[in-house]
Amino acid sequence: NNGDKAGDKKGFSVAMVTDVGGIDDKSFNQSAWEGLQKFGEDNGLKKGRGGYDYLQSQSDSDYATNLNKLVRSDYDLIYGIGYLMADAVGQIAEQKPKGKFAIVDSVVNKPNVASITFKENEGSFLVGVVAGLTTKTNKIGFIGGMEIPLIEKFESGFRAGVKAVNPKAKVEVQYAGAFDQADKGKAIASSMYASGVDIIYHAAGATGNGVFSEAKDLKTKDPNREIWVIGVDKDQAPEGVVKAGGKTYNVTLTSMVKRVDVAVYDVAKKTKEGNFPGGKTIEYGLPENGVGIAPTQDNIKPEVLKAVDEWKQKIIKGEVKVPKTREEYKQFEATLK
Amino acid sequence: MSSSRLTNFLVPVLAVLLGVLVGSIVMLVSGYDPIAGYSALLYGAFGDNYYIGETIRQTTPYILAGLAVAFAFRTGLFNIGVEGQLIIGWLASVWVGVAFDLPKVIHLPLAILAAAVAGALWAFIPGFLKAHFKVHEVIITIMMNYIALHVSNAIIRSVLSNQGFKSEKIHETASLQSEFLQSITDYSTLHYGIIVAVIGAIIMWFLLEKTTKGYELRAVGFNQHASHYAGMNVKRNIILAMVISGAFAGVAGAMEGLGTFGNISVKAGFTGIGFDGIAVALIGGNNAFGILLSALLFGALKVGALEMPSSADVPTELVDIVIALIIFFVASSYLIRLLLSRFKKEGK
Amino acid sequence: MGVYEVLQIIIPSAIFFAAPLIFTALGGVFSERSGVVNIGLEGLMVIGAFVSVVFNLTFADRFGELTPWLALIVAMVVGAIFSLLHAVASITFRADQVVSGVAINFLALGLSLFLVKKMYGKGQTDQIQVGFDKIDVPVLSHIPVIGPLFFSNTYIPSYIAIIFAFVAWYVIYKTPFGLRLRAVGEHPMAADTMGINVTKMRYIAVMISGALGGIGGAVYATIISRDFSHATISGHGFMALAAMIFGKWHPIGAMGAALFFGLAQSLSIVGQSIPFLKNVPTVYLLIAPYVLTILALAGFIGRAEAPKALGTPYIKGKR
Amino acid sequence: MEYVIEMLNIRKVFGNFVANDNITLQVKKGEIHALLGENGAGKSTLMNVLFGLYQPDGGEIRVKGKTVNISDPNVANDLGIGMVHQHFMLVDTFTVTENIILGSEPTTGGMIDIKRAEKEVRELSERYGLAVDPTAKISDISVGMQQRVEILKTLYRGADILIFDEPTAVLTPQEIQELIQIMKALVKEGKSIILITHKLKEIMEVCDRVTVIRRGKGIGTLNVADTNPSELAALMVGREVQFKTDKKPVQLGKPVLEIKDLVVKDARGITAVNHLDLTVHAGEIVGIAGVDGNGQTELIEAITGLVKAESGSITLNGQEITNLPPRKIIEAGVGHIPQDRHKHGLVLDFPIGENMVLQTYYKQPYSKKGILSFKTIYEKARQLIQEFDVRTPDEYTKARALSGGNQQKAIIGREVDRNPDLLIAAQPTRGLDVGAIEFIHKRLIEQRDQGKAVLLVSFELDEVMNVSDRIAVIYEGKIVAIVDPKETTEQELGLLMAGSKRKEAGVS
Ligand SMILES: Nc1ncnc2c1ncn2[C@@H]1O[C@H](COP(=O)(O)OP(=O)(O)OP(=O)(O)O)[C@@H](O)[C@H]1O
Ligand SMILES: Nc1ncnc2c1ncn2[C@@H]1O[C@H](COP(=O)(O)OP(=O)(O)OP(=O)(O)O)[C@@H](O)[C@H]1O
Ligand SMILES: [Mg+2]
Ligand SMILES: [Mg+2]
Repeated sequence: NNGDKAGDKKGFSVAMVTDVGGIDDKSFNQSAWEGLQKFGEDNGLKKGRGGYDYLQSQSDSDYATNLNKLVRSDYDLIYGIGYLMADAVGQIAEQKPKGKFAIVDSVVNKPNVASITFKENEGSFLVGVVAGLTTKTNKIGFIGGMEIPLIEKFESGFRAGVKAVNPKAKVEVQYAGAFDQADKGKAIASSMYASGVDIIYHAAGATGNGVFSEAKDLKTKDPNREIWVIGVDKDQAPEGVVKAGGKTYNVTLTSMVKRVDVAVYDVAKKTKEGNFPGGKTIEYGLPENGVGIAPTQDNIKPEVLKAVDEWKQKIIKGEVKVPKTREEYKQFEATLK
Repeated sequence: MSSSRLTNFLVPVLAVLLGVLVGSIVMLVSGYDPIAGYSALLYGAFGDNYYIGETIRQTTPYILAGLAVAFAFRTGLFNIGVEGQLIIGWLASVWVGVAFDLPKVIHLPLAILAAAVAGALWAFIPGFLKAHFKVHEVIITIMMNYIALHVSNAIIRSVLSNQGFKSEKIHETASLQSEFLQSITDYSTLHYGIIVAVIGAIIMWFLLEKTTKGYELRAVGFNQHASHYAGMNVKRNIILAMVISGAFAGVAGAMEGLGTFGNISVKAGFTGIGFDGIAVALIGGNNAFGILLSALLFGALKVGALEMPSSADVPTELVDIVIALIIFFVASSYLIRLLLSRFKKEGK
Repeated sequence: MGVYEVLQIIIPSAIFFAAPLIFTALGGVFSERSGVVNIGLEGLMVIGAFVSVVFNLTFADRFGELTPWLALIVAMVVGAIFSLLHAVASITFRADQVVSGVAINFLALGLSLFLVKKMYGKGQTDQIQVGFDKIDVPVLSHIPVIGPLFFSNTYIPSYIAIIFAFVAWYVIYKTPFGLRLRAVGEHPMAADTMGINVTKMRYIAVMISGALGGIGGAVYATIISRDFSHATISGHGFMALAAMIFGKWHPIGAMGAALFFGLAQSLSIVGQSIPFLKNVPTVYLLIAPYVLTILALAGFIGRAEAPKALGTPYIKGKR
Repeated sequence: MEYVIEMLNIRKVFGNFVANDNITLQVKKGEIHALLGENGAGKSTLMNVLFGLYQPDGGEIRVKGKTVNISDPNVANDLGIGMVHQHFMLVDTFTVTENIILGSEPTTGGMIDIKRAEKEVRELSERYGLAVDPTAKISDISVGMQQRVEILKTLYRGADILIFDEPTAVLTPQEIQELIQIMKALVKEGKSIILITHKLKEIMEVCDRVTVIRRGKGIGTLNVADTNPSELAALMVGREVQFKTDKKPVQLGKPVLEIKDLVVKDARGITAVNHLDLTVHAGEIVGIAGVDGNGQTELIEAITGLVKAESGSITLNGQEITNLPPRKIIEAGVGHIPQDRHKHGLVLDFPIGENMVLQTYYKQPYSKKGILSFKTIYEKARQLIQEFDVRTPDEYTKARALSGGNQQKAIIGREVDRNPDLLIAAQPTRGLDVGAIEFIHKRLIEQRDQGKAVLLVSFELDEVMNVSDRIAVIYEGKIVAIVDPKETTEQELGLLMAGSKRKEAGVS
């Protein structure tokens, strides 16, 4: 429908800066890039300057440099992916008031910055419902990467979801202190599973690799044991595949997906259409399809899926307010009693 | 004498050239265009004011981290703990930058000083354990790195923020950032830290080569027994050497805290500057002025590398390979000297 | 949780955490016993992890259950070959051994990530699907009390690591090779006058360290991370180096130190769910392994004697 | 008579320096052949060539009449050549047996058969009368025993041509006598020996023939029976050498060093200095004679503050210096020529110039307001290098590159120049040639003549007898006798040192 648009003098161009994870981190960077790629393809843009592109940072100090590089290359919209980039986006946005920026996972109060956040607590609530209704042992684990407000959102929503459907279930919470230490993830998972936990939800990036690895090893050892991982950010079903005794299993119960791609696509589209949401914060929650449970749902029982749908509707309608912090969770817990 | 000085100068230069050469072979073999790759690298490092600004900014902490490693080396110690001392210094500088309201002439020096003191204190522990219990400093400094990482994260969360992941921005009065420097480099992140780093290099050179204390530190570094015999306090000198090295590392952290970032965030992992500092020091021959040059080389390679994927489609990792090769060739200077002497003979 | 339950969780995870460190630290022991400092252990682990994952991904379909074992062997061989760079630089070209080791670390990471990008077009590999199995050792796991602690929920490579520490001890302390190795590290000229080829011994030792570091990295990647990225090996080689020094350059000591690290690490993790430790702020538990190590060294381990000729290139005829 | 070793016109060049300039050395079967020359004359180099450690740049080597190419020590071993090196080639952390079998270990099933090896070592040591404990660690045994281990190493490999490079430099008189007996026994067994030594007395005592080299050139080979020490000394140095140093009569001053009831423990916690009393006056040289390991080292280290005294007191010019830090003691007026010049005497990686101010660097005029004045330091260095005849290319050369004798001269220059009231000289001439020894003795006596107190510790009875005004004999940490060198003999001293006869110590 836009074949002749390519003939414009200067087409719309858009780029993003990833953090050290890069565009294949199986997490938000990758998701953001997928959204950008889709946007590019849909609009007939080419990868590279003048079309759509990304720059990967090698360290924290590269954020500002990379953002500035893109401004200097005249991109029409520039994304900073991840809360770590907030300061750099703020700084460059101030220095380059003509540039248009968007920040994912954080809020930057500048007229030329659009802030994109997600209601991870809502998505986490839904996988909490899945966990609460699936657990046999009534012991559920949550493994966070680092103890920061963002991850606390995952934790609080998840615990609320579990508690809402299964008050008897206990959620053990543990933080690895890092997003890239698979060995710690594995050790924590090992201790959780050994203590009777049968489902672990991780919000720990590559530390989560250790969680999958432990679950898969336990599954191989005893294929009859019901042991699950709930993935995060993307559909982590591929991570859960394991072969044991000639059969193939998948330990991924489901995943809480955070549709950075949807958000990135959305903001790019708005901007291209001249509606750059500068100075605004757009929260992507369940109604916007910004968070949710992954499409791979083979391991979830139908009645559980039904419950998930019910809760989803309640949240969308505003009947349930999902806690974002531990404070709010305590209040939420009190309302259940 | 002058011919050996020439050789000393030629060795690192040839090492760099050889590293670049082998790097282009790697690129050719794996199907990349070395000329495009290196042009992108050069452009990304020195292409215009902006890139030069970024390169100098990146060079700044490398200089100080390199000085920290080198100072320890020159005094007989191996400080792998620069990374941890740097983090603690960063933390301290931001803390002071946030917590006080003072005129700039006091606030900025105070914040830098705080970083130096914090880094020094962090290094004091391995120094003390080495001096008094003869515990290997390498292992203690490795452990101290991890402790620094976790402790600083905890402090950022609980003291410098309200369970958040980063501190507030430091007050303008403690900042090294400069509108002027940014404007002449088209808003690069260049800041006045480079001046601090260069002063650091001069201090190190002066301290080691010119002062009485430096003589003592070097003597203890080379031969503890003879130093003890000659009446020097060996234990105190070991601790002092470590502490000074830690102070340089702490100031390197201040460059990040007061210059590049203006705050500190919870860290998922090490910054890498401390470890790169080892390489910077060694390529610079553990010599203050050598370090200025090798830090510039490192800064240029690191910043220039960012341009390689987008302009030449070459992965940035290539630069790590080139850096590694350069380090190898500098280390194997015997090989280069051998080649040089062969060359000279044939020339005659 | 009772003490026994806690131990039942802590000990198996300490053992799996320690296994890669044990292999790598033993490699360090061989190299440094011969007088060559090996700060490149980190890089050797990186190479091992990279090679094993790539091999596993490529050949899992063909070799099935055997894949991880073959991957270990390939990682071992490639590790040994890669360590030749360190050997050539530091033995033949008399490079400063620390510098050369630093270069190994840079090169290993740069090269393997470069290759990952080249081969897969992205910064990290997929997850491997065939790993080592978690096992209960037949018979032994049924021994009361001890069985569940030491022989349940473990991996065969962990036992190989421990057995290998004893093998290394035997080789270094009981065989002519070991005697010569130690002689070369203590007093190369004395060894030379006794007709021992110092250069050859050191090459062999460095290559053994490459082989073992490669295995260490492979075990880590196969059991723990199951993929390879820039973050797979992050400081484990340095921990292995620390274990080697902690263990006083002795194979059994290095193994003990690695196990100690594993124990401290898993204690710090499990500690978060032990009732009386529950209210301790997480940071104390996170730093506990490192603080414990420092206290152990300062308190009762104390001074460690490095091999005398460690770090000095041997130049024939120089005094 | 046939030669077992013929080194013909051997030439060895290091860079531009000719260490061996067409030297010829021919050794007959069954003889002890001395190789004599100044420090740095090229003796060790020549022997290293014979042992395969260096490759000659010219010349020919014949072993038992056959021309050979000794490319490495293995070849030398196979030819039956064994070498006891000037600097011991022993692994400190190994046992005696491990050191001996290294490189040709007896094994059963891939494992070293250490029991069998120990038995073999024991048998070998009994056969040649070389008493060693096969299971002892090298770091725990005396220097004398270490040397026996070195000899056993060669015998274990079946060597019948033995090279001894300065074996006696580090031995006590008793150990030297034992070594001489051993060498005689070895020759009786049909072995041939090349002996390098600076001690002419030893050459006269055991050797059959002697080859003299000077500055890398062969001077000639003589029958020992046809020559005498003076001739040999003159041949090697190129001038007449005085053996007995002339001394003026003593001008005894007030007591400078007074030690009362001193107790010091050694590193292992064993009492090494045991309630020792000693006084040294201004204007005298007191020599301490004793067998190594009787507390000499600890006594000196206690005086200089390097180790703590358990009890007792040390005063200098009446001022208490017991257990003060070394710097305070140095400043109080103590100079010290340490026994181990590499470990304590010098920072080998510093230029020789910077080594000259190792104790005084922080004082005027070398340091002003915390800044060093290199100009003054190097001026001082040049002056001392000149005055004490330190042979070095320049004052910027690293101390490491100097020969032992020149390093020693530099240390002595530094210590003497500080003009200390008490000069402690520990083994000041160990390993030096006669020319250098003469020089150093003169300097010590000069100090005494200037009214300084000198404390000399030496294992060389010759030296103690020659230089001292009084001799204090130390035995098991105590001064057991004080004798006048003019009224005693080496025999009597030897007995006292062995603790067999106690004279009433006339300590005052
Ligand atoms: N490895 C070397 N490199 C350079 N020069 C050397 C080396 N070894 C010896 N020389 C030179 O050769 C000369 C002879 O040294 P050598 O060790 O043979 O003397 P020596 O006769 O054994 O002396 P001493 O009596 O002190 O043992 C030295 O003065 C030195 O200048
Ligand atoms: N690192 C070095 N660089 C240059 N020359 C050296 C070096 N090491 C030794 N030499 C040369 O080797 C010679 C012999 O050294 P050495 O220390 O054995 O002397 P020496 O007179 O035999 O001393 P000692 O009395 O200790 O036996 C010295 O004269 C010196 O010139
Ligand atoms: Mg010699
Ligand atoms: Mg000598």
